[in-house]
Amino acid sequence: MLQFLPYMVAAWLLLVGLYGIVTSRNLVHAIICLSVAQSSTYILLLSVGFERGGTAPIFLDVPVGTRAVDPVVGALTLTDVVVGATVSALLLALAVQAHKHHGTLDPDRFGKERD
Amino acid sequence: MIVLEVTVFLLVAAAGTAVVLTRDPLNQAIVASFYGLILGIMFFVYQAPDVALSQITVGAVALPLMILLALAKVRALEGSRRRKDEDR
Amino acid sequence: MTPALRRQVFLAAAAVAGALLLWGLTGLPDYGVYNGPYGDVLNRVAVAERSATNVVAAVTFDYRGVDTMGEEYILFAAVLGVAILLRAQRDEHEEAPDEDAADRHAPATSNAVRIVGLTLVGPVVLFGLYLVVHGHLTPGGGFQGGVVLATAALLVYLSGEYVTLRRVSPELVTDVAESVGAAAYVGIGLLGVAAGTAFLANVLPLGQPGQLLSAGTIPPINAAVGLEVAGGFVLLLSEFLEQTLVIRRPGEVT
Amino acid sequence: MLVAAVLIGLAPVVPRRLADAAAVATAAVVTVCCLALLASCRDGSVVYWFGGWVPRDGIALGVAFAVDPVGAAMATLAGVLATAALTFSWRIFDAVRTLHHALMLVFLAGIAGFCLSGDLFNMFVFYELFSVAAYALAGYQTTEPGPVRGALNFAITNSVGAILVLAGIALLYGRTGALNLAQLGQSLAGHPADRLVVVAFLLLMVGFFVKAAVVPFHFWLADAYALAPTAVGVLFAGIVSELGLYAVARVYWTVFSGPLQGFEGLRAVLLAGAVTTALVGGVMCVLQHHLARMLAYATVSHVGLTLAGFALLGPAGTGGAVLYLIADGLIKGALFISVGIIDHHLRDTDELRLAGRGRHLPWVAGLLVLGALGLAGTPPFGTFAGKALLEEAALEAGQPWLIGLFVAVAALTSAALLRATGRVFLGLGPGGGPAAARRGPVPDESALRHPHVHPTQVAPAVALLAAAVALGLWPGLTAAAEEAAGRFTDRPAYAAAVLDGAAPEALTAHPPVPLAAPALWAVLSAVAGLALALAALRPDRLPAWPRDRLARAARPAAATLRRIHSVQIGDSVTWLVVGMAGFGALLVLVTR
Repeated sequence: MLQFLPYMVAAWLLLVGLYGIVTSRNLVHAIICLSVAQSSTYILLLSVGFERGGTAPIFLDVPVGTRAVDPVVGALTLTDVVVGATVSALLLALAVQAHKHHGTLDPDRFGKERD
Repeated sequence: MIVLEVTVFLLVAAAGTAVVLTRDPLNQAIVASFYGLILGIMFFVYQAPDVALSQITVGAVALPLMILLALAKVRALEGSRRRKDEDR
Repeated sequence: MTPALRRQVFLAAAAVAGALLLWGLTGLPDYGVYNGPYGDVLNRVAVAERSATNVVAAVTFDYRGVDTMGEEYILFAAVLGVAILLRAQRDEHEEAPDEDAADRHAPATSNAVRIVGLTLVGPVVLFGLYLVVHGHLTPGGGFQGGVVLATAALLVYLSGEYVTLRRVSPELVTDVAESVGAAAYVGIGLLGVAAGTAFLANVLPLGQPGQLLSAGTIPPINAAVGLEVAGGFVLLLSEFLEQTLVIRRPGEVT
Repeated sequence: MLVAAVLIGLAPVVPRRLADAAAVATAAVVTVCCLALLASCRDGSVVYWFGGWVPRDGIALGVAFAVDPVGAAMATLAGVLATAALTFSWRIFDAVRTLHHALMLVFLAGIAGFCLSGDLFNMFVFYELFSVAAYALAGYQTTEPGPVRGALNFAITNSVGAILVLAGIALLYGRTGALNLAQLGQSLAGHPADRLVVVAFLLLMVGFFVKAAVVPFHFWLADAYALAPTAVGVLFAGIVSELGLYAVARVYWTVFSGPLQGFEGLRAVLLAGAVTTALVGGVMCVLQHHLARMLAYATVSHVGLTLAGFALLGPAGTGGAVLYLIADGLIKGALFISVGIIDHHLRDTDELRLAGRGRHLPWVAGLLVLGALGLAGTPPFGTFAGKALLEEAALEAGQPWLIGLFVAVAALTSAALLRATGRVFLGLGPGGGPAAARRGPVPDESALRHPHVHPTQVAPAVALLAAAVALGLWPGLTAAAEEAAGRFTDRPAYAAAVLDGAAPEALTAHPPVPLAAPALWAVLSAVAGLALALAALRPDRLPAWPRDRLARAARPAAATLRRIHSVQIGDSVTWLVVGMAGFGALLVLVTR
């Protein structure tokens, strides 16, 4: 079970995050849910690069050649974290704007322009 | 070690779910901060201290802070809107 | 769609999509088994080649340095975006009655909080700088250090010293810090071109692994990233902060 | 090559505090660099390893830009459109303009990097880069409520798409331990696709389909594109959706063409998506009265056409699709600028409210008519050459019915535009009266501040149309496109060029595509488009019985279609998941 658990957690977080966005009645809530969905990719990336018994890929106190986890997924996740945070910041700014125009954060109550 | 891993994984799944199910954004910001912290701890389990550090600084501090500020801003707007209505 | 219908459609579709996802995930090697060549090769060669004991940093800033350059520009774009969104809005608030007195409406802070906050600033700044400078040796680096530095600026604010903060980090300075950080990244990349090799090539002396002055261009790039990230995050936070301050009125609870 | 890479990096920083001229100049320089790249990669892919990390034993340690003519042409298109858009906005923006220009250049840099990159994760980074810039640009015009809502839907739906792309990357990395496209392809080739490969393909395709706005992943598009500022809309409609398709084709050919070889059903699934997209987009386009929204749905519809070309999964279809999307991007850019001019001078973009009010802007009418003809794919526009190649490919692949689809879609989108032009500039058609009154008051003409059209507004539109014509008149164009597509679709040669630095083999020369039949089809499309437009403008001239029957039958269908398309964020994410489930189920079926 353990060999599959992290993947299940990742899939779960992705779907739960999407569920939150779909059912959200508040934009800020939806944006936080998006960041939960995003966090599923952190877990997925780090899981595929994890090696049981490996140390962190930092060879300051341990000699080179010690079994270590994949440094590449670390770098990728690092980028991913930054991207997620910046997108959230931008979305929050948009949400503040939306509130200013519509007087509400509930996407269902935004006026709909028809044509 | 394995027990620790399983616990952390389950905790992350539960905390993530809790974040989604907390419908009030103000409370959610706090739950999200907690979730960010647990994710950070999980990354230590993954032997990825670099990622853990940035996750904790961003996920548990910077992002919730921005959420709170955005909410404060929205409330201020609501306040001024209400006042305008009263003035009329 | 009505919310109820939307929820039902979503749940049905998500069940299928989730099943597909899990089915595909079972095709991965078991958790804890790593068989890709990329990471192993790097773990073997990076310390010798780059004198950086933190291989993640070597990957981030050297082997896959372009990714990080792109990432810095994402931050740059997001800061520009938040600024463009919220500044346009600020213009509309010019009639706000209390624009002259951001300080008057800053929340009153108790002396205890103030002292604790301000005492913390020193160590936090130090910690941030440490993270930036030792990025190629130990966990941490420009990004983490940069965020910590930005937090220090925030501490100043939390201590009620918003005016001080404005004096210490006026928009222009952080703006410039951010741009200069981003440009410095490209500039360091150009060193490689100047030396006749490739863009982002590591052409500085590598030194001994484990030494502070080692790993060639990685520490300078780290510093550039730290500068950009700190500037960027201070800007992000202050754009939001300014919004709350300018329109907050006396007695209003936020 | 080097210069281009550096400029892409530097572009956003340089004009931070400078005026418009610097921004336009930077975009122009990037364009020229991309053109130079295009010229230099004609004899073989240009591969550039950042940091000098050439692969060792077939393992890529660093990140490479691998430039072939298709990628370079896409980047050039982006440069041209950005230059035109910045020229257009020269006199329009007052506040926050330096921020706007800087964001536009970051946007351009992201697109260029995305087109040139040869590394999957690096593509993701640039994808996020131009997306983030796009979200902000879509939403910042803060005087109207529309853009913010559109931008939010755009940003959230597309972020979900990006998450799926990243999940796909993680799956592939877990299997192969590689991120370089060539290395991924090499590592996966030789085995038929198993569940992991199928699901990774699903995730990546869905992620890119969201950006491309393939039905049913397109619900975010109309609001975001139509309500964005004009200069931004030019880039959105001209290239952003097409980038999604480019990514689909690039990733399919370099990574998945090995393991997915031999599954014939895949072509049918992709074609089904393409046909749905083309028709839904075309019909929605006709149903619009908001000019920019019309163009947004024309984009959806033409994305369907282009996808049909890629879906034939062969070099001829790919070449035709690339050629078509480039010419189409230029024309749509010109059209968006024309609509921007109308908006700027008449303060309105609603066809019915504008009826007859455009008489003093004959220039713009001319641009719109030419653009409509271009969209219909008439010669000498570049779209014609692209379509000729597409039709040839459809015949080769044994799918001659696709020609009918091409004609129908061209007729629909050009009809919508011609109808609007006739109404706005000639005052033709019913409307006016109560229908227009319901849409709100017509603003007082005397209150309009800009009576004259400035040359910096018209010139970019004219230049873009001229470029589309020049492209169509280029001798040997279709043969060159086919050759480029031949290289684009040759996975082993790509891998050899990237991983071993091998020179490409000599390519077989392609005979030029016969043009007689396509010309006939093109004329037919344009005539049908014109006839439809006239029918809409003068319904009283039609025989009464079939007209009323048809109108009665079509009304409920149109109403349903409109209702489905009136969406909020939760809806478009729900549709995304529905589409992912459906596409995934079909993929599983055809790969078993």
